[in-house]
Amino acid sequence: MSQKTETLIDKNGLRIDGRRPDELRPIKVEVGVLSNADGSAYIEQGKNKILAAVYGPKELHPKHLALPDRMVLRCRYHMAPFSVQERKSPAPSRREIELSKVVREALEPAIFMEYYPRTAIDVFIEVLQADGGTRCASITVASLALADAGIPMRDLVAACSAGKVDDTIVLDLMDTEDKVGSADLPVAYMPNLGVVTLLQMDGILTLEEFEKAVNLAIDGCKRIYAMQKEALRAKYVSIKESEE
Amino acid sequence: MSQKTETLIDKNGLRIDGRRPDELRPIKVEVGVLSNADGSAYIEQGKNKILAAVYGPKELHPKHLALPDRMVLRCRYHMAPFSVQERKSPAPSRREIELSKVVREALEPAIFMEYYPRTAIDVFIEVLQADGGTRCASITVASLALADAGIPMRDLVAACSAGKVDDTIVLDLMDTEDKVGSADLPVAYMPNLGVVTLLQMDGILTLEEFEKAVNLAIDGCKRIYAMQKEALRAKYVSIKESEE
Amino acid sequence: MSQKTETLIDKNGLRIDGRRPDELRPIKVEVGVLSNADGSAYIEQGKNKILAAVYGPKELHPKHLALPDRMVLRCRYHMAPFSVQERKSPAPSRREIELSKVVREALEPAIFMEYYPRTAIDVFIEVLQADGGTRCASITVASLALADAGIPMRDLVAACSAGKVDDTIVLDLMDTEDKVGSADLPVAYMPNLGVVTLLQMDGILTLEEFEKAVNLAIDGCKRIYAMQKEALRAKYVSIKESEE
Amino acid sequence: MMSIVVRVKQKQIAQLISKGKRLDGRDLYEYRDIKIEQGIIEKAEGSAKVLLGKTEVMVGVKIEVGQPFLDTPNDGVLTVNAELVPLASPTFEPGPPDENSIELARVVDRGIRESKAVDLPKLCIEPGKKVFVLFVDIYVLNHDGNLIDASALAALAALKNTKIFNYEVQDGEIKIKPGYTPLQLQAHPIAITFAKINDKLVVDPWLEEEQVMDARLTITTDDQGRICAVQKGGSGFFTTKQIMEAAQIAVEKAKEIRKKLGWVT
Amino acid sequence: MMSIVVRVKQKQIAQLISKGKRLDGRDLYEYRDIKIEQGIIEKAEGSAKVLLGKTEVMVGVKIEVGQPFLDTPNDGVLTVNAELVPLASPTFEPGPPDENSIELARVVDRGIRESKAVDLPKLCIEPGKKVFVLFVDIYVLNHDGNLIDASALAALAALKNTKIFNYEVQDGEIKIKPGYTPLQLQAHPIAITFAKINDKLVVDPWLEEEQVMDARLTITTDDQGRICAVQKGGSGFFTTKQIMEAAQIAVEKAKEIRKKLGWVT
Amino acid sequence: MMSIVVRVKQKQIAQLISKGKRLDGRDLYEYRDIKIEQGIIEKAEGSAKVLLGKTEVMVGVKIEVGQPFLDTPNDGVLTVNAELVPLASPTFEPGPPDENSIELARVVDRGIRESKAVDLPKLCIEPGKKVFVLFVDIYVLNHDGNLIDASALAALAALKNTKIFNYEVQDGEIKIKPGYTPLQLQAHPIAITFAKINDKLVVDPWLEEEQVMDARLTITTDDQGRICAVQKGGSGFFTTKQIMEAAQIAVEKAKEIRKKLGWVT
Repeated sequence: MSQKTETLIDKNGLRIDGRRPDELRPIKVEVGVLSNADGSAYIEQGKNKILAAVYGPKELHPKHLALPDRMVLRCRYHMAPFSVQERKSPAPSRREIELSKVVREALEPAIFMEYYPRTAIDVFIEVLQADGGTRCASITVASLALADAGIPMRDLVAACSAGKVDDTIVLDLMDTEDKVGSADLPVAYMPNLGVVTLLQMDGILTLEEFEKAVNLAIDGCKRIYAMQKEALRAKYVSIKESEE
Repeated sequence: MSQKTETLIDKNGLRIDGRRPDELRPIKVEVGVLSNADGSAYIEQGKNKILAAVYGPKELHPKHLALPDRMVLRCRYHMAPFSVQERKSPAPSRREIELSKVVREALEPAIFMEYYPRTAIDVFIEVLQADGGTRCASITVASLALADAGIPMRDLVAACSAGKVDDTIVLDLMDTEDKVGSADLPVAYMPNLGVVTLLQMDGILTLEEFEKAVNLAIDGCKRIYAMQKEALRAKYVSIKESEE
Repeated sequence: MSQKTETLIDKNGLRIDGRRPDELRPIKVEVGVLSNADGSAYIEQGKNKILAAVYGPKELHPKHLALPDRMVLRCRYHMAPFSVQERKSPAPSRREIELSKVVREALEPAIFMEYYPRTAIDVFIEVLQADGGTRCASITVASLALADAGIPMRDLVAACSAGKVDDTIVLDLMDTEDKVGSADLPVAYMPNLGVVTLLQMDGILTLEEFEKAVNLAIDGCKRIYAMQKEALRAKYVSIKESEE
Repeated sequence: MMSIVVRVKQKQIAQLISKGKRLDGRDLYEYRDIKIEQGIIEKAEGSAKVLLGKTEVMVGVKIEVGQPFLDTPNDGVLTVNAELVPLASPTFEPGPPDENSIELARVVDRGIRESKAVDLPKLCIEPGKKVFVLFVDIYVLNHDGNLIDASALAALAALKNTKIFNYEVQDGEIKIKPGYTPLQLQAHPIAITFAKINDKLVVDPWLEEEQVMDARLTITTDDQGRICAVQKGGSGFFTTKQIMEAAQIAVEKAKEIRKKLGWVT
Repeated sequence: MMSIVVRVKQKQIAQLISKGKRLDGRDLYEYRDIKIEQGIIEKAEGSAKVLLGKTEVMVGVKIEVGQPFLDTPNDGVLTVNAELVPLASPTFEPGPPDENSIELARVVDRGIRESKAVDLPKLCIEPGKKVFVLFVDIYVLNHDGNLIDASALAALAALKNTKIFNYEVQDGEIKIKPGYTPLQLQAHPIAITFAKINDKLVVDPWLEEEQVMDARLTITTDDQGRICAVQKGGSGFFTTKQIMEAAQIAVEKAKEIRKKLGWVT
Repeated sequence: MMSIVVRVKQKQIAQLISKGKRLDGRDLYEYRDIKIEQGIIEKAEGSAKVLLGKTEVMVGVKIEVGQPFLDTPNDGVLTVNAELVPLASPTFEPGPPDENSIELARVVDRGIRESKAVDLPKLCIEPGKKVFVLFVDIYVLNHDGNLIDASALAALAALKNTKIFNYEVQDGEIKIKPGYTPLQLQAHPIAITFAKINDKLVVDPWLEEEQVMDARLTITTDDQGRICAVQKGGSGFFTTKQIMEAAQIAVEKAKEIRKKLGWVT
């Protein structure tokens, strides 16, 4: 978050990619895209292109890491070397390690962890192209991959960021807005339960702006949730059709 | 040990910090300073500031490393990034790895290793500020932490270096004397048993000077030993008092 | 393989070290050269100087890596820091990791892997000096070390490269020919069984040249095979003599 | 994994909290005692030790001359690093930084960076070529819960204690001049961490509470009461109401702490 | 280790192959469908995704300005790297590259390098000082066998799709000018991989075949039908006759693929 | 851990030693045969192989041009590295250097450095900018005990065998001239290692003795009989009397070895 005085909102109140402040980027989600994984999904949100795969529940090695009363969720958020402007080294960066943790903690409340004691579930997220808001899109798509793998869940987790650019609270920041804007606030949400499972913020917001941003982000989550359900339904229908 | 011709001993026979050749730096030791460790101690010796903690005896993972007839002593000598003039990278240096080994081998003869077969004891040493002679101060303080943890010991280990600066054999070299002087000889000693458990030297000493330095260092160890016992007594008394 | 237009074959058809195109470099092999290893051998081929040692069959840690119906062959091809013109870092390079794999896969077909289920054999190869063709010489010498360790084998594996320099197909390329020549083709061969266990190539060869090179390399392997057997016989005789 | 002992303690802690009480006698929104010592590492350009109850964190600041990042050629470089050294807790292992120490460092970093506490452009020596690099090393010495707030306080205290040698640039070379200039901070970002236990919020959780909490929420605010960093942690969740409640309490608590410590701009 | 299931399948696959048939209905020397998409990663200088049956490989090409190697001061630098990311197969582990990913990258690299597909001297900016560095990153997304051929195709497709920004050098500094220039390839090296199963050769083995094969042989040829890279893999062996047979088939198959894709120089 | 076999052997070795004898027939203060070959690695600037009984150590010296350390701008750089490669012993593991190889390298390094055997200021090319960097790589090929003494001998022999190409500096660039100049050593530091077994000292312990020894003491002396490096190892201890006794024997033994090898300055 730097505060260069570029204009991110034009005189018509539109953003640099032509969106209104409360408008999501175009989103495309698809479920069951990889043949080897137990569950998988793909998302495009703006220029973000992200794949998620789930393996498990499965045995855990070494065994002393297994938990007697619940499963272990493991999560790797990883960026392809070619996903960003300057080539990224394949070794995990500090940012990737932190995001792997917060994404895992955003997904965990959705899963009935006690259903499969002594097992592990692996969630692998590969960011093929990054365009701002990858952690939210990663949660959205990983949640679909978990559902696709048949993991018992309380609800899908949908995620979306809000933030502040040019004194305006806006939804779903893209790369430039994230870098040049003055605040970014990613939120993950379980709409059926009405609870927040990820919340981060960097930038500067007054209490009032903060509340507005949280609510706008949750509104975005709800709209993304509808697309998630539609993607699952599409796969379910196509399976049923191919079975008939 | 380089041999720049600076004057480290003045015309009155005093050293750059005003000490006589056979004088220790001011030493402050305290036992039981950390609440989580099974035993702990803190030492200030000149500008050295060092913490030691002991965890154990405890189970060893992986189990095939355990010994059927004795315990395993593990030791990590580690420097804080801000402990030295130029910031030190947090990854263990070759020097730290060697010192972890010699410090462990200096402590081991004091411990009744056969009392707790199949277990491990961890000694963690953190150098918060380094001012020459950290390995000796580390042994002194780690030995107190072991005693504080109730590990059965033959004796405390006290350690002190002697060396040669400006043709004079001196006790307890500080940083500049260590770097500019012509020999440094760290010694660890168990006064009750009269045996040396660490001995290293770099620099140039004749046989005669070597003998003189070893004896002076042992003399320093004995004085430090008295302070160690006093520190243990202080803690013991304060515990008794608080119990009354 | 670059294609600088240096002359690697003179007007008499001889190579820069005086060899004819189909001539091997001087080779010296010796078996049983290290006292700790279960089997060992040493080779000099031109300026290549390579040691191989075999440890095993032995237990495998961690145990879940063991195979119920066969042994595990492990192989490390490693170069000494002083073995090449510019000092090599001791950490394994990508080239060393690839060569460890192809050397292992060249040796494996020779071994009765099913004779010792649940065990491991370690083959350690140390290139003390490198002069082109080290992977082939490594296979030749490792095969002898396996035999020296008494590992049951279908045949010895002999290895030799052929290649193309100055439009001529030549045998057993040395360093400069490898670097400046236009193709290098290392082959490993089991002469008794008449099968190829390693084949690699980089450079440019027509189908016809390729066939010629493969056959020349195999011819080299056969000649090296004779030396391998002689080296084993020499050791066997010297053992018998010392027993008498 | 929760052992039976932890389950029993969880029940006990939860019951107390539902009555507005805590195991160590504090109120729900009460901090443990804060003790700060500055300048204890003479060899560092800045240093401080913070005691938050029994949680003990030391921070050293070292300054080197280095190159700026390509995208901020006119700014000095701020680097925050955290080590959870194994003497501080039986749960810390030696080795390279794990996800917990990386998260800790990055949360503290964001508070300082977003509040613009350090005036990075002032740390530029020659644009695009030479800048001051500030290494802020967090060293956790005893872990009794709430490492984030203790570390953020210690980092700030160490930065407030930091001085840079005077210098002038002659022909592209840095010439050191006598004396030091203190690093002036422009803001005092204070992190306030909440634990959610049995659907109730408490501030400054200590170790026993952290072991049973459902989730964690850290809200960092600046001197004007604006939020500059937020981090949710743990495998539980929060309601929107809880989040807004926490934000308001965070602003108040940070103001209190700033006042108590005399840290006002 | 071969499980009983694998043994049964091996027998079945081997029996079919001895009759000239394969489990998925292909002929012995028939490739699976090849689908190529180029330019899908807009942020990379070049990119392509290849589907070879269900095997899916993505390659991105990034270009940076760097220094040449000491022994080739007039050449640009080509770097091929492969990641077998764990979402592609239950047998792939996160972590630094293992011997399989290193071998994959090096075999693809050799095909490109020896065929001189990329004109490295053209990528020199200032001899001995500044050159373009091409990072060719292979990213395996789904592993259904024959990663080498799929990766080699994807790398070539991505390089064919690569463009370099226009520039001029002024006083040793690179000045970017408007527009891009496509990277012109000088050759189309195609890797053809054989599996030996029950002493028979098949091309383009899929996962089930790879699990039971004795050995693997990859032969890469250029547009003139010359061999430019060979790699034997696996713990089995080949006869000389099999090798020469494979070489001839590789030349033909590569020609076919080049024609089908319209990749002709 | 001591197995029963080792305990029995320990008893046997100890009983012999108390009678002044050793398992391999040597006297207490007798070295095994020393064989030295120099110049065996033609591609290295210096090399040597030492056989001390069956213990076999190779050392190669490579020379590069690099930068001096900041605090010694006028000195060349000496770097000693040791690898305990796994072919030398069933107890050596592949991987990064462990504490044993690091200790070995550092003890050898100290002997060379403190005795000023290598004239580091002479290796300076341009003060503060360019110096020769000497890499002394210790490679243990067979471990039959007393690696320190064998490695120190091999390092010295390799350095005595080292030659540096002739050069001149023109406009800050190094120009290589024909011919080589031998590296002249200024001292011959010899390490003498003692094992303490059953309270008796023996020199040059071989593997069986090392397995049962209580502690180890290495004393390195220079040509004038002065001590230049000492290292105690192992989990036992020494009395002051034993230390002084060892020091005197070390001076004598080193003199003997220097004489036998003809290494006199």
